Amino acid sequence: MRLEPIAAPSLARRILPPALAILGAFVVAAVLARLAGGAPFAVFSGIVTGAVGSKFAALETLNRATPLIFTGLAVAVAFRAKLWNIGAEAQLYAGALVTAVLGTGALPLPAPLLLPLICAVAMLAGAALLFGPAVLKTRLGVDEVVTTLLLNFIFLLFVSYLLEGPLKDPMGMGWPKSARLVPEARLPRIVEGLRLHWGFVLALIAAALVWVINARTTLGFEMRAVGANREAARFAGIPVTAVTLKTALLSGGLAGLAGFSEVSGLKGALTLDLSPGYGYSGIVVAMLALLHPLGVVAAALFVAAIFVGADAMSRAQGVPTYLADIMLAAALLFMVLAILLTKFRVVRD
Amino acid sequence: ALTGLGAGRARAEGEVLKVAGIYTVPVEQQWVSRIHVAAMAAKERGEIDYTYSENTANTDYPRVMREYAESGYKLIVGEIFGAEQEAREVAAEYPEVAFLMGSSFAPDAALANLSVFDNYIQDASYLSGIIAGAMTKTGNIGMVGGFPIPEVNRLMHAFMAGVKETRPDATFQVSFIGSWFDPPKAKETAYAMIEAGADLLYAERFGVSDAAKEKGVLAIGNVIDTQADYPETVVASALWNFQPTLDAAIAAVKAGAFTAADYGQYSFMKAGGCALAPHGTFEGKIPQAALDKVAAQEAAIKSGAFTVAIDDSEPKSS
Amino acid sequence: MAQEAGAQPVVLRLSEISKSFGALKALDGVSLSLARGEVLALLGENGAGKTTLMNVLFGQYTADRGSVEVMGRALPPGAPRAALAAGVGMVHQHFTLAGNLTVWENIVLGTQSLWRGRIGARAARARIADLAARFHLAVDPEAKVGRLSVGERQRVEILKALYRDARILILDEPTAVLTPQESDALFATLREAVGQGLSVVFISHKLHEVMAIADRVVVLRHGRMVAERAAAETSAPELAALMVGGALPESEIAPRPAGPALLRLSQVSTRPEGRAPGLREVTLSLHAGQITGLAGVSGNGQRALSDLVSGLVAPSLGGFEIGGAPVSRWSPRAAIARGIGRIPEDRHRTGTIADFDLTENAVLETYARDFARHGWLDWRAARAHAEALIRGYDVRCPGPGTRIRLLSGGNMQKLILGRVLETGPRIILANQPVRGLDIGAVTYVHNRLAAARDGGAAVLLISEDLDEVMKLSDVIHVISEGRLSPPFARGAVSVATLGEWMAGAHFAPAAAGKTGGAHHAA
Amino acid sequence: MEIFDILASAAFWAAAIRIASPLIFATMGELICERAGVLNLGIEGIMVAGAFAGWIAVWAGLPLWGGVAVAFAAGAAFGLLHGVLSVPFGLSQHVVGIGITLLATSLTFYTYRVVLPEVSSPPKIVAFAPWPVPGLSQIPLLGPALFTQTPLTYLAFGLVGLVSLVLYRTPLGLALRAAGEAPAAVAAQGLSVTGLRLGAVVVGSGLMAVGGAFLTLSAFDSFFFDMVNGRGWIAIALVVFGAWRPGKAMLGAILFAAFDALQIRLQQTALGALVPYQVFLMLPYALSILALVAMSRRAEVPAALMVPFNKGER
Ligand SMILES: Nc1ncnc2c1ncn2[C@@H]1O[C@H](COP(=O)(O)OP(=O)(O)OP(=O)(O)O)[C@@H](O)[C@H]1O
Ligand SMILES: Nc1ncnc2c1ncn2[C@@H]1O[C@H](COP(=O)(O)OP(=O)(O)OP(=O)(O)O)[C@@H](O)[C@H]1O
Ligand SMILES: [Mg+2]
Ligand SMILES: [Mg+2]
Repeated sequence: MRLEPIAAPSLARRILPPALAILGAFVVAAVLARLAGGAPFAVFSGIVTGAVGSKFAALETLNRATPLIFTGLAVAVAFRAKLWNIGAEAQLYAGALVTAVLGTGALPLPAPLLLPLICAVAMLAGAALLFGPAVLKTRLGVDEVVTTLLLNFIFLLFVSYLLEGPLKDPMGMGWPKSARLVPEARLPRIVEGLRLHWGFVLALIAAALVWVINARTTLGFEMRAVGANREAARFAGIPVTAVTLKTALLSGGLAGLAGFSEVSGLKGALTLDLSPGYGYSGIVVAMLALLHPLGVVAAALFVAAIFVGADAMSRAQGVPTYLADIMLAAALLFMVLAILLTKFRVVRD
Repeated sequence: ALTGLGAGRARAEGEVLKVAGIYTVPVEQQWVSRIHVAAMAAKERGEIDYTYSENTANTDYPRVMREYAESGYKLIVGEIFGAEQEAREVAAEYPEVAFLMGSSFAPDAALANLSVFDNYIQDASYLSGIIAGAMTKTGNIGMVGGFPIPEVNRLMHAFMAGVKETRPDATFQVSFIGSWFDPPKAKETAYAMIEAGADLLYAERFGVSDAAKEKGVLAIGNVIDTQADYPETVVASALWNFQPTLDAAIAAVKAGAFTAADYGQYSFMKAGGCALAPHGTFEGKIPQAALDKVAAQEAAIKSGAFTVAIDDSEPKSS
Repeated sequence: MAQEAGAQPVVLRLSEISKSFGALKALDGVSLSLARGEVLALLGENGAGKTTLMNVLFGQYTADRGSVEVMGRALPPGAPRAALAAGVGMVHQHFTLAGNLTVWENIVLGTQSLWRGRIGARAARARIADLAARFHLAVDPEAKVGRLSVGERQRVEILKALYRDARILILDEPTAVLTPQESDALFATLREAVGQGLSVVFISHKLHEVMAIADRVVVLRHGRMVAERAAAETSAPELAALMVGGALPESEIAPRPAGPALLRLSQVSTRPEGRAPGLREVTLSLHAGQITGLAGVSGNGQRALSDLVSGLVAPSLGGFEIGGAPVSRWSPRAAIARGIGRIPEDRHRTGTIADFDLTENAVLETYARDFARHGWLDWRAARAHAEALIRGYDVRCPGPGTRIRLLSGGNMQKLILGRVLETGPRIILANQPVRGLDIGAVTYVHNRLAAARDGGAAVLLISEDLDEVMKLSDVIHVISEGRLSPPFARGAVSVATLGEWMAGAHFAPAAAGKTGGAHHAA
Repeated sequence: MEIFDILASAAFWAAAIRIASPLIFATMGELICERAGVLNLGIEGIMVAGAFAGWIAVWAGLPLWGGVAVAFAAGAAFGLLHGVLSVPFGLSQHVVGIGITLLATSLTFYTYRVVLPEVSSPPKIVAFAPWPVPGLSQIPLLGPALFTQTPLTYLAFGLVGLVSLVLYRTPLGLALRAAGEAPAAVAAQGLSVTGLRLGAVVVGSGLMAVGGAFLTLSAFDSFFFDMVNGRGWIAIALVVFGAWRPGKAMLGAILFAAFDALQIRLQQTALGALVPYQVFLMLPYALSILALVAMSRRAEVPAALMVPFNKGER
């Protein structure tokens, strides 16, 4: 078989495969729920209700999408320049760490000063963590997939050390977690009483900014050129090394923001389980979005809705909640395939 | 308001209570397994209707609490060590739901529907240490833990204190493997300790007793009873029994009397919340002097004459 | 229509082949046949459908209509394996070699059942050595292909076909990357093989080669066969006219006095890169209003000189001046800033970014300087620039928003040419500027370079096509093992002499025998 | 014990070899995939699935080697899914890989919970026991370190030889290496790039799963959630570390395992009381990065790694 690009896909072509992909994921969930004794048809409504059935559910979906937007952007920016950043998880924790250090009363500043400051330093921290692998890549040709991947383990152990040592909350009764953030260091909530916070808005702004950078600035042009053809970019006089390093800074910074947003907006303290793999999910989100910054927002919402919806459904059905992850994985795989089929047709030969 | 409460109470007594567990790890994890087993037992007895969510990330914890509260569960059990603040906010929004949560913090009178508990089984750990001290020949004891959190640390310290009662010169090798579930790694760590002279291991994690069994040294169990699996290896175990804690909470909810309280006391030996497991195959192999000491200290503990110190700091090798 | 050659049996017959890519009809009812021991040349402009036709024959593409018969038996469509088994060998326009394997491994690849327990390397190597000797195809069977020069790779490709006992050999522009000597050697090889019964389809844009080797010529235009001639009954001008559908103007290079030296290298050396030699004490001046041609067998330091002038590599030793001022920090950007326009050797790999559109490719070198303010790009201006280039340089494409990957090589090259010339460079590096282009495009590019020279630019023309160098250059240097000959004025040197220099004959003995860059240790 | 004593003890090297064994299976599996041009990020999940499948099969009554076969089959099944999506369809290998990891992990956990809803500790099986090689196991130092292991460990090391042999000495290996470097060259020689890559991913994934099963059938005797614990990611690093060569990758695995065995032991030394345990746990990862830096320039990445091949497209 062979794939043949379709010059002008019809409307049906653009809508049908993604719709079938979502349906397919629902069917997978229903079948598995049935095998575990659930009622297959309630699965469908259960997922929708769980994801967007109430104001609470919808805001929870947005809430879970927030860190995914940041890490998705981080990955999209890096992958666009063919910098394979698999370390968004660690960079997220770097941002979170900074937030926990600066936000717990170390700086007696009012919120309008403190928040931007922490935000900036959190970005720097995330950036710094990717800068090392980027330098190793550009100077010594060390594969960044491996260095960033391994740094995830190393940095998490480092955070673990800090949380059991110097950063341990003295009021925390021994549990490894940082002290609580002072109110000035907290991102306010958007709706009182519900968890959604201004980190979400920040994520949307970040997506818009990345889009502008990509499309309108010389840096964006350079990052794309380096990613599309490093050799040609170098020949054309684009400073490939510098661009790679700048890309690393931007990417790491965005992942750092995810940590800032989670600690300052959501949790108010740093724990070792702050992120259930947001850094890795960011890769999924970015690729679903075809590395497009605005697509990242849509993809993050999609991923979050599927997870939150399926998680709630599995509880309602009394089947193991691992079903949520299964459905997410199925939706993801079906969806990337569907996106492909909107643009290509399969030809036999 | 009074009549309303009364009506609720009448209904609650007539029905089975809907109980939900929310755990951040799978129910095989020792600590959680004790809660789970107790809840399953209550369910068997027809007292409660029980469901649970395991492996819930702390990030999702508040959402899951809400989902259960919204769908009619009246008692929610779990562990909020990593999500204290948010969990308390959710609890405040559902005053008619009772929350019984593993927590390092004290109950808050302002939050009447949230009670706390923890595995305060240092009493039993201490007693198991007494036996360990009597059974070790080299006086070199290995301890393999997952993470040095208070729930782990306090039991290790109590155990070490117990060992010192019968073997004052004992030394301890302490390691943390940085994971709750990596039995192969725990096993490797235990092997290393045996190589370094340990002839008795404190089995905080799965995998440790296996190494002990293979290498022919002894082990002391913790939280759960594994004597049946390692009959020649596990000398004694400090058991956590969650039943008293859960029963008290169920009764309180059914009586409409659930208030902010510290259920930690129900894990104490006095309350039957912990015990030394039966010695099983080691019956008769443990020096009588040690058993006498255990009996004496157990009596002292139960009478209140002796209190095992609670030390939550990270234990170090000596 | 000319008749099929003599009494020899027909070994290959293509009947009524049609193939479309989307809306584009790449082949439209093409039929042809090939006799045993015959050399058939396939001619046509870029995009005429030659490669597509051969890909259909070889089973890499499936035709929409038509059939392929080899030795009287129909080939199943879309099955290279069947084509190979039937004795068809194809040397692709873009080499199909695995750089991480050795020469012999590349040759043996796919010739045995995958489930055999062992390769039988000894027998394979012996057979390769035998073939190499018989057909004068010298390569080291143990060398990693990734380190070979283009000419050597070409030989490996041919060996691949011979190793499989190909009865029909398809050569898609085999000489585009070869030196005259290498081409001659190839022709000798082919004649040898044809004498032994091999049949050849030969695709080339070089008419004199076609005239030299082919028995019969078929001309394609826009996917149709427009003419078929016996080689003996046609001429190069007629073929050229048939290809483009009209007569072509001959370019004339009039002699001109030289201006001042704009770029000067004195005793410059560069580090070797892998197998590619570095420069060894090269002295060279590029003068305004002159085209300086560089002749040489591929892999003798052309790459090093080109990298040096284009800013990719800095000298490790020696003096380097541009416009009389010594060069310090050297980079592609510095080269552009100093007024050097660069036409790279490989338009696909270094000249363009395939997934960028024409606009983006048009401003690739100048976006920062000419199309941006404070880091913000002015896409409107960039697009206008691209449109101007498309018009001014006759780039045939749907528009500036087209991804450049979809352009043919000639049109790609014209865009690069425009990108370079529009900046008004004082010095122009033209590395293989017409490689693989059809006659129309070649003439166009040559005329443009000549015009730039007439406008006072110093042009460095690097080409492995000696004819091209002799035709365009005011002065000629020969490069061999990283060393440079003294300049020869055009017309003052014979092809034979140049050939001797290329073979390294006249270089000072002090340097001879040393490998490139060995003296850097001193 | 101080470092020198540790390094000189057979038990230490025995531990290193033991710890290395699952990594070697996984690394060989990943190496085969990458040599053919497919980065398989599904490895972590595939190892989880293999650990579970092998164990549950034995628990259900199959012999141990039957469990190994079931694990291989389970891995191959996920590999087939990975392969179909990433090879003929050419989908992003990052996405497919991470999707497979998520799918394999969650499907395994789901199945486990459906099959064993009410257990508080999973049932045990009788795992592979060490099998001293007659004669060889008597050699001082080497005997206890190398030749007193379980059969699966011997299989792991045998596998390295087999993979080397196939890659460098057979037509299949030639084709695989070419498929990861220049798929067009493979296609032009009449071979199917799709078939080769698909096969590599299927077989490679099967081997990864056997690596997972090592944990439940040899290193331990029951299955726990999360017990693979990042070993798959380590294997990916080891492939790069080994410059895509089986022998070097195996050495990398042993080196990594030796650091792991060393850190376990160092925690008990005087140093252990001073240094936070996290530092020891970091040691193997940090040293991997250092080693990677030290040998960076020499590695030859398969040129077509992560590049989908679609014939007809240029
Ligand atoms: N894979 C493809 N997809 C779409 N169109 C193609 C493809 N290959 C070739 N074409 C189209 O077919 C036409 C013929 O291309 P082909 O490569 O056969 O030309 P050619 O005669 O070999 O040219 P050249 O002299 O440049 O090698 C081109 O104009 C091109 O548009
Ligand atoms: N993916 C593709 N889609 C559409 N057309 C294509 C594609 N790839 C190649 N072509 C077409 O195939 C034709 C030949 O392409 P090719 O790259 O062989 O160019 P070329 O003129 O032979 O250049 P060169 O001599 O530099 O190789 C071009 O006209 C191009 O438009
Ligand atoms: Mg062609
Ligand atoms: Mg061409």
